[in-house]
Amino acid sequence: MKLNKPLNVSIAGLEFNSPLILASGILGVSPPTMHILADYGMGGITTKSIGPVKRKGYPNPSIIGLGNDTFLNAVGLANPGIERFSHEITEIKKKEGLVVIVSVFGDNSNDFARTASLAEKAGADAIEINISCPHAEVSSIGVDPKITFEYVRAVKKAIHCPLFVKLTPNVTDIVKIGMSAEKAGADALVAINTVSGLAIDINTHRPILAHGIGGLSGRAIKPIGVRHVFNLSKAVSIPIIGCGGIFNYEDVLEYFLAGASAVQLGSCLYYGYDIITQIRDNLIRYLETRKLDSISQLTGLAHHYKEIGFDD
Amino acid sequence: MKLNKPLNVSIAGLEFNSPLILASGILGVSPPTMHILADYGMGGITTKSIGPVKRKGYPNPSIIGLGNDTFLNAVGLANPGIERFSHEITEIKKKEGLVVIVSVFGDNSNDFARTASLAEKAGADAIEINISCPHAEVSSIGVDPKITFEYVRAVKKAIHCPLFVKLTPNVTDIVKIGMSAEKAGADALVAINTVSGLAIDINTHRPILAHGIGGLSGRAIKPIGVRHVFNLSKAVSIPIIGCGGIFNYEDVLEYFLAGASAVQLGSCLYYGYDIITQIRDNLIRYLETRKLDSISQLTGLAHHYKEIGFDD
Amino acid sequence: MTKNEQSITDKPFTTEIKSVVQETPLMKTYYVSFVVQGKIPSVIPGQFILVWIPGIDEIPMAISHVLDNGDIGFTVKDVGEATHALHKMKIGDLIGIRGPYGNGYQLKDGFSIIIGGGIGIASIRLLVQKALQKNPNHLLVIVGAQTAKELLYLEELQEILKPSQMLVCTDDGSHGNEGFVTMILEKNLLHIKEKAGANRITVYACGPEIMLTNLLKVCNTHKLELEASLERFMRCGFGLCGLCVVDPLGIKICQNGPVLNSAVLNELDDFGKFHRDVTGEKYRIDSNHG
Amino acid sequence: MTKNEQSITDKPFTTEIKSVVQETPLMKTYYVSFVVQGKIPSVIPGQFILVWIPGIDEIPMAISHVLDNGDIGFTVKDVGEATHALHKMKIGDLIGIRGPYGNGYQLKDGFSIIIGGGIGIASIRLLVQKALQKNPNHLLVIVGAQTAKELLYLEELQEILKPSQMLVCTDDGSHGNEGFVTMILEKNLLHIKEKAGANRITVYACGPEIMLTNLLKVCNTHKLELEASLERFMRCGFGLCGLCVVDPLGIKICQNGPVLNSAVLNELDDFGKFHRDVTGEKYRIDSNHG
Ligand SMILES: Cc1cc2nc3c(=O)[nH]c(=O)nc-3n(C[C@H](O)[C@H](O)[C@H](O)COP(=O)(O)OP(=O)(O)OC[C@H]3O[C@@H](n4cnc5c(N)ncnc54)[C@H](O)[C@@H]3O)c2cc1C
Ligand SMILES: Cc1cc2nc3c(=O)[nH]c(=O)nc-3n(C[C@H](O)[C@H](O)[C@H](O)COP(=O)(O)OP(=O)(O)OC[C@H]3O[C@@H](n4cnc5c(N)ncnc54)[C@H](O)[C@@H]3O)c2cc1C
Ligand SMILES: Cc1cc2nc3c(=O)[nH]c(=O)nc-3n(C[C@H](O)[C@H](O)[C@H](O)COP(=O)(O)O)c2cc1C
Ligand SMILES: Cc1cc2nc3c(=O)[nH]c(=O)nc-3n(C[C@H](O)[C@H](O)[C@H](O)COP(=O)(O)O)c2cc1C
Ligand code: FES
Ligand code: FES
Repeated sequence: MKLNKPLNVSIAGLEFNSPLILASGILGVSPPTMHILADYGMGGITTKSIGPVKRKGYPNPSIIGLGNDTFLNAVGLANPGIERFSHEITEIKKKEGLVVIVSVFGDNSNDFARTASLAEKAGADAIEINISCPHAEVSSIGVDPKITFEYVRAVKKAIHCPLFVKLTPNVTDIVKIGMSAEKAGADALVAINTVSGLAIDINTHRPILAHGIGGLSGRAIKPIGVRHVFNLSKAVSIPIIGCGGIFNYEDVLEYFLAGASAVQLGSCLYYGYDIITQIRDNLIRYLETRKLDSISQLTGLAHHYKEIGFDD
Repeated sequence: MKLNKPLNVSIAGLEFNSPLILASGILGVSPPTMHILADYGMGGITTKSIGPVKRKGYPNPSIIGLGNDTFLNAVGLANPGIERFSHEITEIKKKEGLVVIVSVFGDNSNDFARTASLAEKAGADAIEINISCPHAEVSSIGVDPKITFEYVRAVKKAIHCPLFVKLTPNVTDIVKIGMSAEKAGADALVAINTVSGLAIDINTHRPILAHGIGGLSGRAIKPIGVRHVFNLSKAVSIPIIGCGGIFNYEDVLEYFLAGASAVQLGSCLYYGYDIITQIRDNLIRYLETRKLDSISQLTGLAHHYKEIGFDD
Repeated sequence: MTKNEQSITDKPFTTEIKSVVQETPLMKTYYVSFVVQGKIPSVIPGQFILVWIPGIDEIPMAISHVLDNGDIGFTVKDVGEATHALHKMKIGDLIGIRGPYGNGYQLKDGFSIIIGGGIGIASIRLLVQKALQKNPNHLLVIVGAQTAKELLYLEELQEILKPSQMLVCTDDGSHGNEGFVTMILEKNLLHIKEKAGANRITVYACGPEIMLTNLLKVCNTHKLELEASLERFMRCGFGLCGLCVVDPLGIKICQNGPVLNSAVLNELDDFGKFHRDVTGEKYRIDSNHG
Repeated sequence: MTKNEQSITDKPFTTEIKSVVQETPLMKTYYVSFVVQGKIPSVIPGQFILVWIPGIDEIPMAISHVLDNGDIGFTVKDVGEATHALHKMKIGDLIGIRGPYGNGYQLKDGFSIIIGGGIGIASIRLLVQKALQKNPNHLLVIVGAQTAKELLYLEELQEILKPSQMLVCTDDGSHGNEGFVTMILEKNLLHIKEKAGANRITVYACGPEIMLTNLLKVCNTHKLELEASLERFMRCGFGLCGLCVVDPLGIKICQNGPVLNSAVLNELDDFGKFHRDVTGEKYRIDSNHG
């Protein structure tokens, strides 16, 4: 693991041997698959968002591609429920060195808290709360600083491990929400969840996704994610985990320079597991070429540029 | 012009011989160029956003491409000021059958009103107000329903021609802003302006645009624009002009099905003037194949789909 | 199969049903044009598409026919809501298509035994055509179904295959041999091995998972290579949702499958035992999971 | 030039200055590697790049050199803030590049007269090379500058061109003929026409706009075809902002130019008269617009 040294990052006291973390909702149900992802270079994995009870989500089409490495989904938080999912968490946790983050949600703050607590008991190293899925009810939490505060506080009280709060980009001012989460006790922020979007079929005149509106992920949203991380990192002092449209090591670096301390990978898994190793190896090469000891030295560097303008 | 018949649309009493309108800030300074755009198939043109006084905007790089037909810009509302631009408006207006929309902005509602009034005197058929540029001060107007109301009202009082209000997608709830604009007297809404985004250079560690944060346009934002038009059209009864990422006739149809009554084209002009004619001709072909008399019959059809779901 | 660039074919495009053929009482074949952005995607036998029935569902279907004009066909068994809705659709109705997805069968040199059970025959139809072109002398096709009526493409297969190239069986003996395809295979193995001589024998199969697990046992016993096409619940079709993953190898049926070979199948704890439902929950196939 | 697909080269990529050559007291040539996403873009003489000087500005520069290893060079005259900042940069400093942009010169059959004035010689350097390869016998190069010191690439041009292929002039007569390139051209026209015989004569030129307008008059009078490279203020470089448009033809200098031919130039009301500033306002070139 010596090779990985420059890529070690520490977030809220958790040690990741790679800054690459699996994003929630991507492949995140099968324990052996999570272990394989670690072998390919993920330092952590986030499970599918798990709720208090089993939930079927939305019918198909629920995930489609739009071309240009961009995707639209409305899975609708389909999940087996925390009760039945607990033993999968315990299984996932068996991989040494892999940080296991369980994403949770619920109908109210009690649900969130109870689910989080059960997830922790099953072995979660950290809890991520999903208050940001654009096509489900939880979206109404993450757009309001007060409600965000309330939910974060409730979950924080119920658990002992670090709490990550995943933010939605579909807001006027993400900084307000992020600050609110920080004040309520969040140990890190994850930005961003998917961007609300719609695709309509011109022959049947219907939205293509069964649910209608869905969440955009992939390449199209990278500049949006980088912008949000940049703005958040000016305002909060807890670490930020960048997410959205990462497909190569340059994308990872952009997020770090904007202020991220780690990143989550989602849609790029379209290209299979190898892409993780590629990104990891290219990051190491970048750091070596520039004689940098640690990727963490890059966090936030883009804030130090000199503003320029015309003398009007 | 018989060929164009099925593409005629009427918005706020203005007759467009094509639903394709030039978006603000694209090529919108040279009168002869505006006339050429009409010859290629534009039914209307929107000028660059014009303010009360000359303004240099931001230095270069101010417009870059990100690949995949996606662009990032922070021009910063550079413009000659309404005084000096007035004779260009008068020149543009000389083209018969071309609807001339002048986009205006200002530092306060009086500025907006005065600039709009001067633009109307110079010959504008309609005024579009830009309260939505994500990288300039005006962005603070379009994110707040009350301020939006105030500005729209002020401009509406100052002019006699129709007033279009251009909305920003960078808000939690575009519908509130749109309804507020409608209440204040807007005759149509334009959705969307650019999506706030950031690109960072990994070697210099700086944002690439001189201004830092910029506005995303082009293909990446189409599903975002379609989503906003869809939601707006459920809530307002004034017409909506769709904008964002249109590159072909299918894109135009998506906006119409979502609820648009016309569309604006911006970034696709990257491909030259011919793309306008292509889109127009393909729209005519689509309507002919389906034996539709008018493209207006498509407006909002995507709202009538049957919602489906699992019986949980 | 890992791609280098995202294909626009991941967005369903709607197209009219061009023709419908009633194949058996429960199975119909639908033909649609398959021109995506001006190009005809190339299809490997065993690949599938996701078929969107607007307002209902989107479901995986093996591509069973590829016509010269770029049209494709798929054969649907009426088993539930979506397939029933499809069965009610007529020529001119719009359905959405995306794909092709998956790896498909890798037709190898040597002697090929191609086996289809029930609607699984749809998945092997193109493979039979390909094998016939490649090495007609080293080919045996075995098809089976519950009853004679549900034997898919029977006449067509009898037309293109010589009697010696084809074995038919039904569970109730209403046509061909009585019994399962695995039994027929074992019965004829000695004879096949003689025919194959020094050539490697590969078995290609699609059918109910219970048929495939039994087949794997037979193949293991007799040291035959097996390529079997599996079914799992799918959402994305391109490796993101994880619903179709089979443990413990992290294999995504949509991307690394649906066709898996013996080496992989022998390692799969899930094979013949576990599926994941629409929520991602794992359940035993033989349980009463709903 | 209308493209079919957006090039990733529209995003500036930063790269180290590999070497710097002081050409004249006010002009330096910068060399950088020009490999975009693993590919070397092909360059037509007369095309330009946008050069980003981080923290300062982004400005258009003609590509003056293309090396075999894929490096390119451009020659910068220190005239203002950005060019001055560039002049202070050293080997190893990072600059951003995007492009190549524009149409470039269309080298035609027949006799070529290639004219460069001042820094405009940078724009024609690659064209001279190309013309030498294509038809060395039907080539005349005329270069001019205010003073001898500011004659760009003089030694190199004298090396690759025969004395009969090249004429030099300076405003003050400090080298070559005294006077403007237009005067030299007219003086030599009879001789050139003799040499050209039945061949069509095309003039290619880059230099101050006043030189180009005078040149157009000369070309019109003598019925020579002209291809001239123009300068306008630019933001995007790819046809969106409209700042570089010349009226009344809707021609974007960044996309449809910078090289325009006589037919177009003769129709241009703006040529030699109007520019647009950074705000998009049109002003007379000879006015005191700031
Ligand atoms: C790669 C692949 C290729 C296939 N090819 C064909 C084919 O060529 N012809 C054909 O008729 N069928 C094929 N199927 C199976 C077909 O997708 C299912 O029969 C169909 O999805 C059932 O939908 P339904 O709504 O009619 O049934 P439901 O009401 O949903 O359920 C009926 C039964 O079908 C099964 N099922 C439901 N959805 C799926 C799904 N997404 N994937 C797998 N099984 C499911 C359930 O286990 C259930 O027992 C294929 C499946 C896969 C994975
Ligand atoms: C297609 C094209 C190719 C060019 N090739 C070269 C070249 O090979 N070598 C070279 O030295 N110069 C070239 N130029 C001109 C060069 O871009 C300007 O000299 C440079 O932008 C001046 O920047 P500055 O900040 O140093 O000067 P400023 O302080 O901005 O102004 C100095 C003068 O330069 C002019 N200028 C400023 N910005 C621009 C601009 N974006 N476009 C055109 N003129 C401008 C102004 O009119 C002003 O008079 C080219 C211009 C174009 C349009
Ligand atoms: C198919 C799919 C399912 C997702 N499900 C979840 C989820 O359950 N919970 C969640 O917080 N985010 C979910 N997301 C969002 C991703 O975690 C991630 O924030 C988003 O996709 C942006 O990253 P990407 O561009 O790398 O994919 C999902 C995304 C996709 C594509
Ligand atoms: C270079 C550039 C300049 C723009 N300037 C303005 C402007 O001045 N006023 C305005 O309202 N919108 C401006 N926009 C936004 C466009 O009008 C349009 O809303 C946006 O680009 C989305 O459409 P598109 O994807 O078709 O380009 C500008 C966009 C670009 C790319
Ligand atoms: S269907 Fe989604 S991963 Fe296979
Ligand atoms: S520089 Fe923007 S259009 Fe030419």
